[in-house]
Amino acid sequence: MTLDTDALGAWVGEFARAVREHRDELTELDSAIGDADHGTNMDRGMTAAVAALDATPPADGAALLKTVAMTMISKVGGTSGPLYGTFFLRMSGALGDGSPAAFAASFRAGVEGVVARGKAEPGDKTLLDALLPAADALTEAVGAGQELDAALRAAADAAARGRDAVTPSVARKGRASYLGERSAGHVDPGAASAVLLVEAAATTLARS
Amino acid sequence: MTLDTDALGAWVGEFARAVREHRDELTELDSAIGDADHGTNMDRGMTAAVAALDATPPADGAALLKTVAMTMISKVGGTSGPLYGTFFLRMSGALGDGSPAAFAASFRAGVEGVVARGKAEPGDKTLLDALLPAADALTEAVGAGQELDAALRAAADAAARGRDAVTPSVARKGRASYLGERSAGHVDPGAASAVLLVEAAATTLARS
Amino acid sequence: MKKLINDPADVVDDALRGMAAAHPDLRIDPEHRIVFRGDAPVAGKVGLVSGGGSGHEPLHGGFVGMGMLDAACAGEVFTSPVPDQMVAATQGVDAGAGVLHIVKNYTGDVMNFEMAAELVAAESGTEVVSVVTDDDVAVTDSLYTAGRRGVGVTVLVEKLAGAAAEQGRPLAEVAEVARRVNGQGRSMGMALTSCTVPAAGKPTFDLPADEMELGVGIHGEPGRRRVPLAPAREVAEMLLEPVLADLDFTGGDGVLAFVNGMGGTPLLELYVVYAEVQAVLAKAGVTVARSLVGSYMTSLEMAGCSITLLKVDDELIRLWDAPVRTPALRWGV
Amino acid sequence: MKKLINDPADVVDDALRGMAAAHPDLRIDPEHRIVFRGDAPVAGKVGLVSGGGSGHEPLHGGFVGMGMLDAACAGEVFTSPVPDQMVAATQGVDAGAGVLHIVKNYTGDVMNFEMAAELVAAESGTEVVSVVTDDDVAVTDSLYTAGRRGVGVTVLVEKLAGAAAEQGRPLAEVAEVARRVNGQGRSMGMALTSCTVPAAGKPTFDLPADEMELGVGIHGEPGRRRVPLAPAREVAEMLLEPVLADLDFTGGDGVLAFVNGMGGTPLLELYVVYAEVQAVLAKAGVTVARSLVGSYMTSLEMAGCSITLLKVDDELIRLWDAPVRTPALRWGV
Ligand SMILES: Nc1ncnc2c1ncn2[C@@H]1O[C@H](COP(=O)(O)OP(=O)(O)O)[C@@H](O)[C@H]1O
Ligand SMILES: Nc1ncnc2c1ncn2[C@@H]1O[C@H](COP(=O)(O)OP(=O)(O)O)[C@@H](O)[C@H]1O
Ligand SMILES: [Mg+2]
Ligand SMILES: [Mg+2]
Ligand SMILES: [Mg+2]
Ligand SMILES: [Mg+2]
Repeated sequence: MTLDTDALGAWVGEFARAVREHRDELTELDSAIGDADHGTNMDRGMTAAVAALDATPPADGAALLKTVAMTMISKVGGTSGPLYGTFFLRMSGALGDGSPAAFAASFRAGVEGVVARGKAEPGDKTLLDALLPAADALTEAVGAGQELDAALRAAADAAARGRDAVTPSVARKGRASYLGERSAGHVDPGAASAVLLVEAAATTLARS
Repeated sequence: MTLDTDALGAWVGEFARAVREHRDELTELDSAIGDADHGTNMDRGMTAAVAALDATPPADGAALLKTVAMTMISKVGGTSGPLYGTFFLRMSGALGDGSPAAFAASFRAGVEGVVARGKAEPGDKTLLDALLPAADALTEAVGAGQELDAALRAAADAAARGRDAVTPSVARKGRASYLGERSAGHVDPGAASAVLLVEAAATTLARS
Repeated sequence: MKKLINDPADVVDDALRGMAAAHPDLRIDPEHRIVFRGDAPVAGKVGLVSGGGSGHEPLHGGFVGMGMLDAACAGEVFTSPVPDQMVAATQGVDAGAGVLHIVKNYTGDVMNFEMAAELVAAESGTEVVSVVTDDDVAVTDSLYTAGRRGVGVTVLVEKLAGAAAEQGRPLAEVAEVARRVNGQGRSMGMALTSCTVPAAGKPTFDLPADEMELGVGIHGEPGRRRVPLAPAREVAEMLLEPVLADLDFTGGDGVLAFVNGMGGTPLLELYVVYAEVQAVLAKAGVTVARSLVGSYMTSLEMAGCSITLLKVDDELIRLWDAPVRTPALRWGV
Repeated sequence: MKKLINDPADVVDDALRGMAAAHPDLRIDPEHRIVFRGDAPVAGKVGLVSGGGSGHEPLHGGFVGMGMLDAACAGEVFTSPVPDQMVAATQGVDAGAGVLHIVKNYTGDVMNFEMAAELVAAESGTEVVSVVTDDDVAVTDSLYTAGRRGVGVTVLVEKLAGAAAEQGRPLAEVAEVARRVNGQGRSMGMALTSCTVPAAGKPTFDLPADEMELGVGIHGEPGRRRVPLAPAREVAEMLLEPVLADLDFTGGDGVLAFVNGMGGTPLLELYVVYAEVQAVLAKAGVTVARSLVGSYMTSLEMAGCSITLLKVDDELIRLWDAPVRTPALRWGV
C-alpha cells in the first residue's frame, strides 16, 4: 500500500470537490467573524489547482503537491493562500517513500510550515486547531502500527474535535481576533476547511 | 361683516395648523410623484409666517398677507415657496375694502399671480387645479349674493373636486411631469395643500 | 433612517459648518447659506453663481473656487434656495463684469433664480445672465411639460464656463460657452435604491430587490420605468442608447464621457460601469477625448449612476484642461 | 444583491479595465492586476508599492501617480493580492534606489508581502523595505493577537512617504517617514450598514435598523460592539474618545484630521461629521493643521465613516502640501 501520484491526486481532487460543496458554508462562517471570503478563496484556489494538474500531469507525488502549493500561493491571496500553499509546499518537500509513516511525517512537516508562516499557537482559533490534532493522531496511529484507513479516520476525527474544541474560544489570530469576545461561539472558517482536507484524505487515501 | 386683520390672521393661522397636521401626508404624496418635501416645505414656510406675524403684528390685512408672502418667498424655496408667496403677495396688493366681493377679487388676483409665475394651465396637475375652480366658485357665489360662509364652502368644495378631478391625469408641470404616465392616479401634493388653504378660509373667514 | 446627521432640520447648516472648517480657503456665509470663493469678488472677472437644493454634494458648494464657481447657494435638501440667497450671492461676487447664474431646470430653481434676477435688476446695476441646464434625456415630451431636467451637464457647465470666466472673457461669451455646453450634452440616470430625505425619514420610493429605476432624477423622483436588475454591461447600454439617439456624438473632436455616482455607489462599481461605457462608445464610433468618473452630483445615499456625454471641440478641451482649484475638482494648480 | 457589476468573479478585472480607460496616464497590467504610474520606474527615485484586497477604492490604485505610489496591486475583493503580483510590481518600479512596500496590517497582506519580499531578495538585487500600518484603535489586546489593523493612516503614509520619495530621498529616509506617520496616526471607524461581498451575494452582517457597529473594519468585519444609533455629534465623540485616549494629540504643530467615508455614505454626511470632529478637537485642545474629508478608503457600499488623526510637524505639513497627481488626490500640479 503506497501513496502514489494517483492517490495524492485523488486526495486533492476530493478536497477540491468538498471545498466546492461547502463553499457557501465556509463563506458564511467567515461572514460571522471575518470578511466573508474564505469559501470563495479556497474554491478559487483548489479549482485552479485541479485545473493545473489536469493541464500538466505531474511527474510524481512531490511535483503534484508542489503544483497545488504554487497554485494556492499564486491564485488565492489572503490568509489561506499562503498558509495552505505553505502546507502543500512543505509536504511536497518531505513526501518520502509513500509509506504511511512517510505520509504522516510529511503531513506534520506541512503543518509545521503553517506554524512557521502564520506564527499561530494552539488555541488561537485557526486552521492549526484542526491540523495539529490531526497530525498528532496520524503520527500516533501510524506509529502504533494501525492500518492507514484507521489512522486517517482517527486524524479526521481529531481534526473535527479540534475544530469544535476551539469554537467556544476567543480568536487570537487573523481577522476574527478583531472581534474580541464576540468571536467566541463561532466555528473558525479555516479550521472548518482544514477538517475537509483531512476528511478528504480519510475518504481517498485509505483506499490506496 | 368685513374681512379684517384678525379674520385674515385666523385664516393664515388655521392654514398653518392644517399644514402641520397634514405635513407627513403631503410629503407622502410628494414621495409618490415628486421629491418628498412638499409637507416639509409648506410647514417650514407657514410656521415661519405665523412666527413673523407674532413677532411684528401687521398694521392691516394687506401688511399681514405681505408678511406671509415674503416669508414664504424667503423661507421655503422650491416650487411652492415662490408660488404660494406670489399668491399671498398678489392678494395683498388687491385686498380692497374687506368686503366679500373684494376678497373674492383679491383671491382671484392671487391665483392669477400663480398662473403668471408658474405658467401652468388648467389640467396640468398643479395647485392651480384646486385654486382656479375655487376662485371661480367664490366669484360666482359672491356675485350671486350668497353669504360669505356659503360662498367659501362652495369654493372649498370646488377646490377639493378640482384636486380629485386631476388625480387621474398625467402631470404636465413640475417634478411630477418627469414621471409621464406613471404620475396618473396620484393626488397632486400642491393641489392637496391648496385645498387646505381654501378649507382654512371656509373654516375661519365664514365666521367673520 | 440611518444617517450620520444630527437633527434633520439642521443638516444643511451642519454640513456648511463642516465645509467651512474643512476648506479655509472658502468663505461661508452661514446666514445666507452661501459658499463663496475666498477671494470673491475677483477683479475684472465675470462672477459665476449657482445653487440648488442640498443633497447633491459636492454639487454645488464643492465646485466653488478658482476656475469654477464664485458662489453657490445651498437650499434645504432637494429644495431650491430662495431669492434672498441668490441676491446676496450675486452681489457678493459682482466685480463689475456681470454675473452668470447657472440654473438646473427644475420649476422651483428656475422660479427662484428668476425672482432673484428681477430683484437684482430692480436694486442694482449688476448685469445678470441666466443659463438653464436641461440635459436629461429621460424626460420625453419635454415640449409640453416642465422640460428636461438639468443633471450631469451642470457640473461640466460650471467647469467650462468657469474656465472661460477665469480667462477674463466677457459675460456674453461666458454665457455662450455655458449654453453651448448645455446644448451639446446629454445625460441619463438610473437607481438601484432610493434615497431618504432626512426630514421625510423614510425612502422616497420602494424598489424591489430585483428591480431598478431607469431614468431616475437626482431628487429621488421616480424614473420613467422599472426594469429587472441587469449587469453593468446592459445598464451602460440602456443609459447610452437614448443619449446616443438624441444627439449625434460621432466625429469631430470626440466627447467628454462622465460616469457619475448617485452617492451610495462605490467607486469600484463606477469604474466597472465606465469600462462598459467605453466599450459601447467604441462600438458606436464615438471617440472619448476626456473622462470623469466619480460621485459629483449625488442624490443623498441613493445607489445608482448617471452617464453624461458632452460633444467637445478644441476650445472646450482647453477649457476642461484649464486649472481648477475647488474642493471636488482640482488640477493644474 | 444590488450592484453595478457584471459577473461577481470579474469585478476586479472589469474595474481595472475602467481605470485603464479613464486614466490614460496610468499603465495597467491586467494580467498581474497592477496599476503602474505611467512613467515608472522613475530614474533615481525610490519606488513605492502598495496593494491589498479590492473593494476599498480609491485605495490603492487611485493613489498611484506623481507624489504618491508607483504601483498598486489589486487583490480579489477583501483578499490580499498574491506574491507574484507584488514581485512584478516591485520589479516594475525599481529604478535602482530600492522599493518601499506599504502593507496594511492584516495577516494575509503581511504574509503575502513577506513572501514577495523573500522572492525578490532571492531573485534580484532590489532592496525592499516594508512598512506595516496599524493605526486602528478599535483593536485592543493587540499584543496577543494579530495586532491593530491598518486603516486610514495608510492613505496618509502613501501621500507623505510618496512626497518624500518624490524629493529624491533615499529608501531608509522614505521608510522612516512612513514609519513615523504610522506611529503618529490613530483611527477608529463605525458602520451604519453592512457591505456585501459580490461573490458572497449577501450582506456580511445584519444590523438592525436602530443600531450601528462601532470599531468596524474596512472588510465588513464586525466591530467590537453594537450601540444604538446616535446623532453625528455623539458618533464623532465615540470615535474620537479612544483615539485621543491612545495618543496625546495636543500641542506641537497640530494634527491632520481625516474623515473618511466607507463607500455608501454621501459627502453631505461626511461634512456633518467633520463639523462635529472640529468641535470635539477644539474642546480637547487639539489644533487642526490640515484636513481631508471624503471617501478614500472604502468598504464596498458600506455606510459609515472612520476618523483618523495624525500628529504633524513642519516637515509632514510640507510633505502633505507637496504636489500630488493621482486619480483620487491631486493638487499642486
Ligand atoms: N496566523 C494564522 N495562522 C494560521 N491560520 C490563520 C492565521 N490567521 C488566520 N488564520 C486562518 O485563516 C482563516 C481565514 O482565511 P481567509 O478568510 O481565506 O483569509 P482572510 O482572513 O485574509 O480573509 C481563519 O479562519 C483562520 O483559520
Ligand atoms: N408650474 C407650476 N405651476 C403651479 N404649480 C406648480 C407648478 N409646478 C409644480 N407645481 C406644484 O408644486 C407642487 C410641488 O411643490 P414642492 O414639492 O414644494 O416643490 P418641488 O417640486 O420644488 O419639490 C406640485 O405638487 C404642484 O402642485
Ligand atoms: Mg476571510
Ligand atoms: Mg417636492
Ligand atoms: Mg423639492
Ligand atoms: Mg479576506
